[in-house]
Amino acid sequence: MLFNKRTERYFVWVFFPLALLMPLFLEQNTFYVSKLTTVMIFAIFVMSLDYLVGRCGLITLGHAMFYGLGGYIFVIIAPEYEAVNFWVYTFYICVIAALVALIIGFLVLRTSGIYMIMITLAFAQMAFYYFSDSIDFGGNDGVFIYVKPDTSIFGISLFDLDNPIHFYYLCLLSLFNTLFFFRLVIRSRFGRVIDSIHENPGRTTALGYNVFVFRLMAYTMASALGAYAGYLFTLQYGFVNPSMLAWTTSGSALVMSILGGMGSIYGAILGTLVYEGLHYVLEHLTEHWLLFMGALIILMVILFKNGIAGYLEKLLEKRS
Amino acid sequence: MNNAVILETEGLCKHWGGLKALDDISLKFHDRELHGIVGPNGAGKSTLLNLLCGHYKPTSGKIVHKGEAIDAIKPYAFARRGIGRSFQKTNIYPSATCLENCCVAVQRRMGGSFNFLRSRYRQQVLEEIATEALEKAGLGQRRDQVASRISYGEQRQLEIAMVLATSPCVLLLDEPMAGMGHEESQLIIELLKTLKREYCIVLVEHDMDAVFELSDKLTVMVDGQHLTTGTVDQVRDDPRVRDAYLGQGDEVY
Amino acid sequence: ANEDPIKVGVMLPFSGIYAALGDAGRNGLKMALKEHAQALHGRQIEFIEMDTEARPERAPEIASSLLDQHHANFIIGPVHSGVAMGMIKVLKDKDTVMIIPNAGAAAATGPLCAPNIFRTSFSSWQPSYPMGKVALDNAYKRVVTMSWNYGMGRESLDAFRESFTAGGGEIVKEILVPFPKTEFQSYLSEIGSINPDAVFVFFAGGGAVKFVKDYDALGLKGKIPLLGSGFLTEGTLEAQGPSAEGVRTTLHYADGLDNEVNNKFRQDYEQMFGKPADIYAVQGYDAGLLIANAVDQLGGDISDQAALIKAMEGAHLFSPRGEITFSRAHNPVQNIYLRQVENGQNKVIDVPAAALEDPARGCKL
Amino acid sequence: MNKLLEVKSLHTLYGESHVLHGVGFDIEPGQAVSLMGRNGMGKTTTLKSILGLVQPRSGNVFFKGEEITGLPTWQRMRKDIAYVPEGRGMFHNLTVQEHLQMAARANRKGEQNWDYDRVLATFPRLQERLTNLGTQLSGGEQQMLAIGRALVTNPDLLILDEATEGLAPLIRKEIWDVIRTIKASGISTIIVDKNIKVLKELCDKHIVLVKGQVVFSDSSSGLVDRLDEVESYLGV
Amino acid sequence: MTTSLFFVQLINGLQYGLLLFLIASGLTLVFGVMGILNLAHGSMYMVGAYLAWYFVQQTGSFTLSAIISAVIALAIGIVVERLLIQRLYRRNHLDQVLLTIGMIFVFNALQSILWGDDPLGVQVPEAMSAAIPLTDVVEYPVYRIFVALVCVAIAAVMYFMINRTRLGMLIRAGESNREMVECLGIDISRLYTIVFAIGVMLATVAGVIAAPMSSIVPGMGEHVLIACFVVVVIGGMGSIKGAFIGALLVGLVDTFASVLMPQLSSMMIYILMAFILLIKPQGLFSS
Ligand SMILES: Nc1ncnc2c1ncn2[C@@H]1O[C@H](COP(=O)(O)OP(=O)(O)OP(=O)(O)O)[C@@H](O)[C@H]1O
Ligand SMILES: Nc1ncnc2c1ncn2[C@@H]1O[C@H](COP(=O)(O)OP(=O)(O)OP(=O)(O)O)[C@@H](O)[C@H]1O
Ligand SMILES: [Mg+2]
Ligand SMILES: [Mg+2]
Repeated sequence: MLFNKRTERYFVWVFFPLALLMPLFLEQNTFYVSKLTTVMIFAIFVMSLDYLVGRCGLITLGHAMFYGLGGYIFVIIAPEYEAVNFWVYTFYICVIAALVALIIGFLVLRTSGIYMIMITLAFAQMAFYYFSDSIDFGGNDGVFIYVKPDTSIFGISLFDLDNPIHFYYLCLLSLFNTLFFFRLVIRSRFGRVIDSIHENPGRTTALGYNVFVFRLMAYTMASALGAYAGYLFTLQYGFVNPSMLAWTTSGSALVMSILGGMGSIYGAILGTLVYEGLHYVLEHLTEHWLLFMGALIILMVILFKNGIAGYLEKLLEKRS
Repeated sequence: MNNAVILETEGLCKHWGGLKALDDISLKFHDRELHGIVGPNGAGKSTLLNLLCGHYKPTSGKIVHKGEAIDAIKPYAFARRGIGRSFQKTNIYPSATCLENCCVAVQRRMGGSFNFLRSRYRQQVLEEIATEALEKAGLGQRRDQVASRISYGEQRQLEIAMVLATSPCVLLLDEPMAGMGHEESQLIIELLKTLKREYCIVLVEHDMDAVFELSDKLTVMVDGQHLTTGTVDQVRDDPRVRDAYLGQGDEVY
Repeated sequence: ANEDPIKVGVMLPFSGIYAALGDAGRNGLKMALKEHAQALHGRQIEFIEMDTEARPERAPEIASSLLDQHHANFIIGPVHSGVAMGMIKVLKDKDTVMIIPNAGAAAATGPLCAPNIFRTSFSSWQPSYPMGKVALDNAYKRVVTMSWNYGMGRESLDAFRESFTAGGGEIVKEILVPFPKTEFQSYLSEIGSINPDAVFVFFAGGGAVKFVKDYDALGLKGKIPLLGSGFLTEGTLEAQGPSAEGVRTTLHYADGLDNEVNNKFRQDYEQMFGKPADIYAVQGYDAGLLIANAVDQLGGDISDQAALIKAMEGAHLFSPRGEITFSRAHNPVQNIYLRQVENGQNKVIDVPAAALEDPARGCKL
Repeated sequence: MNKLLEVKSLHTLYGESHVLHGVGFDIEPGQAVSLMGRNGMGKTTTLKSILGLVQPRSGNVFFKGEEITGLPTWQRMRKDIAYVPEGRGMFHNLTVQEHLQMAARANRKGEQNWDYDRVLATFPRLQERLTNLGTQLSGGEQQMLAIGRALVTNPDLLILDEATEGLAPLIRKEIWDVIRTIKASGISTIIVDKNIKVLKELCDKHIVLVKGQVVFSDSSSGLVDRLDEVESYLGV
Repeated sequence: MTTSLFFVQLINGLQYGLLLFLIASGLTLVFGVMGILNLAHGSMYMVGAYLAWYFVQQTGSFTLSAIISAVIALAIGIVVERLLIQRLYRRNHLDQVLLTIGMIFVFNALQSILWGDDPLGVQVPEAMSAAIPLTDVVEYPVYRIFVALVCVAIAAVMYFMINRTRLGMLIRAGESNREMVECLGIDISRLYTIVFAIGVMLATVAGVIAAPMSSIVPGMGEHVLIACFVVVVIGGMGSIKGAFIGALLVGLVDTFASVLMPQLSSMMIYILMAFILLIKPQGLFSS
C-alpha cells in the first residue's frame, strides 16, 4: 500500500478533496487562493527537506539554496521578454539544480551530522552572498520576471499562470505529485536502502552498499524538487529575491518539517499549514504575535513527541 | 588440507599511533575450512577482521582475495566480493523487524536497489531467502519482531542471520557466541559445522569449547604478533599458548 | 459623501532589525491623519497593519493581501528596498495607491515608476548628492567612501561621487562592507593608513551606531572629518552618545529645523509617543498629510483613481521638513539640509540644496 | 539478620510486553548471588529494575533495610551499589584514565579500598592503554575497564551483567579471582553469567529465571542436587 | 599593505577572534561539550546586551550591571533547562532545534516589549576609556584590550575545567552516555542543569562585555549565532582548544579578507569553513 498509515490515508482523503473545492468558496477573495498557493508551494519545499532530514538522516541547513536557485536559474536562462514553455523550463531547472546538487552533494556528503549541517549552510551562504552582492541579478533588492511562461503541451494550454485559480490548481497538482512521488520512492527498494542507511550507515556499508552513492541520489532528487518549489514561488508573483536562499528560509522549512513530524512526508503539509496558519492568525490578532508564536511552538514540541503527524497517529492508530 | 586458498594476507600491519595492533601478519584462509583465531584481549583479532572486511585500511601489507590484491578497494566492495562479517559489538537495524534486517542484506545481492518504483513489499523471493537465513540462525520465531525488542543474545543471532543472508563466500565472525546462552551457542556451533562445508569461515571466539570443536585450523595471536598456526591439537598443547592465553589448569572458564 | 471608511494598509516592519523604523513611520502616519481628521470630510480611517518582518520574499503576499483581501485604498510601505520591490511587483498599476514612507531605492521612482506609486521620503540620490559640494566647499580633495554593499548604499555613494568628482574631488577608495556586517575595525584601520581629507559614509540603524562608536574608539574622530548621509545620525544619537558629536550629514530633515510645523510636530509627537521624533516619523507623517490633502481636495470622494492621483501629484505639503511638492516621477522635491551633531542634536548649519529634485532616471511618466 | 537487598514481586513491562512476572529474592551481606537464565528471560531487566533504569509497574526494592523503589538511579548508586552493564557502557570521549578518575570515590563508610592504582595493578593491560578512548579498546579491554570503573566506587553490592563475556580464558580466570577477592572482603555481588561451573563454586545462592519468573532459588548444595533440573531451565 | 598596517590588522583579527570566542564560549560548552543544540544562544547574547544597558541606566555602574545580569542569566538558564530542555534529552536532536527556535521568538518579542526597538548604546566604563596610540592616526582603546584578556582567561579556565577536572570528565561522559553516568552515582540531571546555566551565563556575559563596543539592536542575536556555530564546528565538537583556535582563525581570515579581497569577504568565513570541513570532516581538533 502506498499510503501505509491509516492517518496518512485519512489525511490525503480529507486534504486533497477539500483543497480541490476550496477555490469555489473563495471566489470573492482571491487573496486566500494566493495565500494557499504560497503555502502549498512551500509545502513542496518542506516536503523535499523532510525527505532528506527525516528519511535519509541528512540534515541540511542549505536547502534554501535550491529553493532560491529554482528562481534564479529561471531568471538566468529564460529570455527576459518572451514567454517560454513552462514544462520545458521545469525540466531545465530541475536538471540544472540536480547537477548543482550532484556537485555540492559530492563535497558535502563526506561529512555527517552537525558538520554536514554547517557545510551545507556554508555553500548556501556563498550562493546567498553571490546573488545578494551581484549587480546583474538585482543584488539585495531582487529581480522581476516580466513574462510568465505558458503551459501548453502540443498547443493545448491547461493552465493560465496569470490566473490565480489556475496557478492554484497547478500547485495543488504539484503538491500531490510530490507526495505521491516520495511515497513511491520510500516504498521502493531504493527506499529500503535509504531507510537502512538512515538507521545504521556502517552496517549498510558492511552489507555491500555504496552508502555515498545512495545518499547522493537522494540528495540530488530532493534538491531538484526543492528547486522546483522555488521556481513555482518565483512564478507566482514574478519576483526573485536573495532572501529566498537565506539560511532563515532553510530554518523555517526545518521548523515546519519538524513540527509536522519528521520523516512522515505528509507531515510537511501539516507543518506548513499549521505554521503559516498560526502565523497568519496571530499576526492579525496582535502585534506581539512573535511571543505567542514562540510560546505555541515550545508548547507543541513539549506535547507532541513526533510532531503533529505523530500526534495524529497516536490518536488514530491506537484504535486499530 | 588441499582446499584452495581463498583469502590471504601478506605482511599485514595496522598501527594506531605508536601501538602496533597488528604486526606483519601473513595468513592463508582456505575454502571450506573454518579457521579459528584466538588470543588474549587486545591481541588484534578484531583489528584483523576489520582489515579483512575493508572496515579499516591497513598501514601496510596486502590482502589477496581469489588471487587479486584488494586492500585498496572501497569498504562496500569487500562485501560485494562475498566477504561478509558479523560484528563483536551488536550492529543491526534496531527499529526494523528481524525479517527486514535480513531483507536489506538479501536485496544487495538480488538487485533493484536503484529501483525507485518497485515496491519493496512485493518480494516473495527476498522474504524466503531472508526467512531461511533467520531460521538457520535459530530466529525463525522472532521473524516479525522489532529487533530492538529482542534480547541481547537474540540480537547476536540476528547478527549472524544477516551475514548469512548476504550469502557470502567468506564469513568473518567476531565472537558470534558472546552473550549467547548454551542452547543458542550449540545451535550456532551446529550451524557453523554445516556452513563450513561450503564456506571459508574465519572465527574469532573466546569460547574454547566452540573453537576447539569447530576449527580445522587454529591461529594464535599475541600482542599483534602471529604466535602459531596449526591444528587444534597442535595448538592446544603448545606451552607458549598455554602461557599466553589458555592458562595452566585444565578447567576451562 | 461616502460612509465607508478609507482603508489604509500599513506594510512596515514591526519586528526584526528595522522594527524601530516601522514603528516611527506608523506613529507619524497615524498622528497626521488624526491631526487632519477634519480634512477627511467625515470619512473614517481604517488601518490594516501588517508586519513585513523586513522579509522581501513575503512582500508580494502581504501586498496582495492588502490589495485583494482588504481592498485598501492606500498602502503605506515599506522601509526596506527589497520589500519595496516585492510590493511594487504586485501593486504597480493597480487601483490602490502605494505611498513609500522610507525605502529609497532609485528604481521605485525610476524605471519602475507608475502612476499609483508615490514616495514621501527620498530617493537615495537626494540626501547624498549635495554632500559632494559640501565636501568641496570645505576643501576636502581626497575622500574615502564607505557603505554596506547593497542597493541603497551603493546608490548613495554613487550620488556623492557624482557631485564630488564633477567638482574635481578624488575618491581615493570606495569600501563596500557586506550587509549587514558591523565589524568595522579592519576597514577603519585601513582608512587610518590612507589618511584622507574626509570620509563619507552611508549607514543606518544599528550599523550606524556601531560605526560612529568605532570611528571614535579607534581615534579617527577629530583627525579625519566624518561626513555621511543623514541616516547615520537619525534615531541613533542617544546610542552613539558623545562619539557622534561633530559628525556632519546631509538629509531632507533636521530635528532643529525652526519652522512652525516642525516645532508643533516635535512637541506633539514627543507627547503622544514618549520619545523624540526622527526622520522616519516625519516621512510617515507626510504620507498621512499627502492622503489627507488629496482627500480634502476631492471632497472626501476618492473613488475616481485618476482624480485622486492628480490631486496627489499637485499636492503642496507643509511638512516638518519644510515645503514639499512632487516631481513627475512622484518623488518629493525637497530641501536638503547640512546638519552637525551638537549636544546630541542634529543642528542645521546650512541648506546646500533647496528644492532638490531627483533626476528620476529611467522613469517614463 | 537484616538483608542487604530485598526484591519483592517485581512486575516490569516494556510498553505492552510484560517481561517480569513477580520476581523476588533477597541477598544477605557478603553473599554472592548468581542470576541465570536463557537469553531473553529477563535477567538484565531484573537488574535494571533494581537500579531504577527501568521503572517496574509494581513491586518493591529494599537496600540495607531502606526502601529505594522510587528513588532516582543516582541516589540508589550512592548507597554503594555498582553496576557493570552488558554492552559495557563505555564513554566514547573519555580516555581509560579518565574513566577511572571520574568514577573513583570513597564509599559511604569512607573506605577506599579500590583506587585507581589498584585497578591498574589488577588489569595491567589497561595500564598500557591509559590514553586510549573508551571505544578504542578491544572488546576485552573494555570489559576490564567497565569492571574497574565499578570497583573504584567501592561498592557494598556489585552487579555484574555478563562481565566475562568476550574475555580470554586467562583473563576470565583472573576476573573470577578478583570476584573471589571482592567477596572475601565482604562485598556482595550479583552475577549474571552463563558459566554454571564457576558460579556453582563461587556463589552462595543461585536464582534461575524463566520467562520473567523465578523458577529456582537455592544454595549451591541445592543447585548440585537439582543440577539436571536447572540445566534444563538453562538449556544446557 | 605596509608592515605597520599589517600589524594593526593582525591585532584587529586577533581581537575579533577573541571576541568571537567569548561569544561562542557558552555554545562550546552547551553544544560542543554537552551536545545540546541551543539555537537561542544568540538570544542570550542579545539579552545580555540589553540587560547591561538597562542596569547601567538603573545603577550607573557597569560592573554592578554585569554582576546583576550574570545572576539573572543563571536563573534563566536554570529555569529553561529544568522546564524545557530537560524534557527533550531522550528525544531527537531536532526537537531541540524547534524548541530553541521557539525560544528565539519569545526572547525577541520580550526584548521588543520590554526595551523597544530603537538602537541603544552603553558607554565604555570610565576607568577604561583611555586609548593607546598605534599609528599616527589609529589608536587602540584600553577596553578592547581588557576584553581580549577576559577572553583568554575564560578560554584557559574552560580548557582546564573540561579537560582536567573530574567535573569536566563527568560532563563529557554525560554527553556520551547519560544513563551510565547516573549508574556511577552522579546526579547527572542537576549537573546538566548547572552546566547549561553556566553556558547561558557565558553567552549573557559576552553580551554585557560586548555592549560598550557594539550597538544594541533587535536581531543582534541572530547575527552572531551563525558565527558561533562556525567557530565551534571548525574547531571540532567538544574541543575547547579547537573552538579557541577556530575563533582566532575566523577573526584573522575575516579581517584580512575584508581588506585584501573585498569581493569575497562576505563569503570568506563560509569558504574557510567549507574548506576545513572538506579536509577534516570532523573539524580541526575533534576527538
Ligand atoms: N581505534 C583505535 N585506536 C587506537 N587503538 C585501538 C583502536 N582500536 C583498537 N585499538 C587497540 O588495538 C589493540 C587490538 O585491538 P582488537 O580490538 O583488535 O583486539 P582483540 O584481539 O579483538 O581483543 P578482544 O578479544 O578483547 O576483542 C587493542 O590494544 C586496542 O586498544
Ligand atoms: N527495550 C526493550 N523494549 C521492549 N522489550 C524489551 C526491551 N529490552 C528487552 N526486552 C524484552 O524483554 C525480555 C527480557 O530481556 P532481558 O534483556 O532482560 O533478557 P536477559 O535475560 O538479560 O537476556 P540475555 O541473556 O540475552 O541478555 C526479552 O524478551 C526482550 O525481548
Ligand atoms: Mg575483539
Ligand atoms: Mg541480558
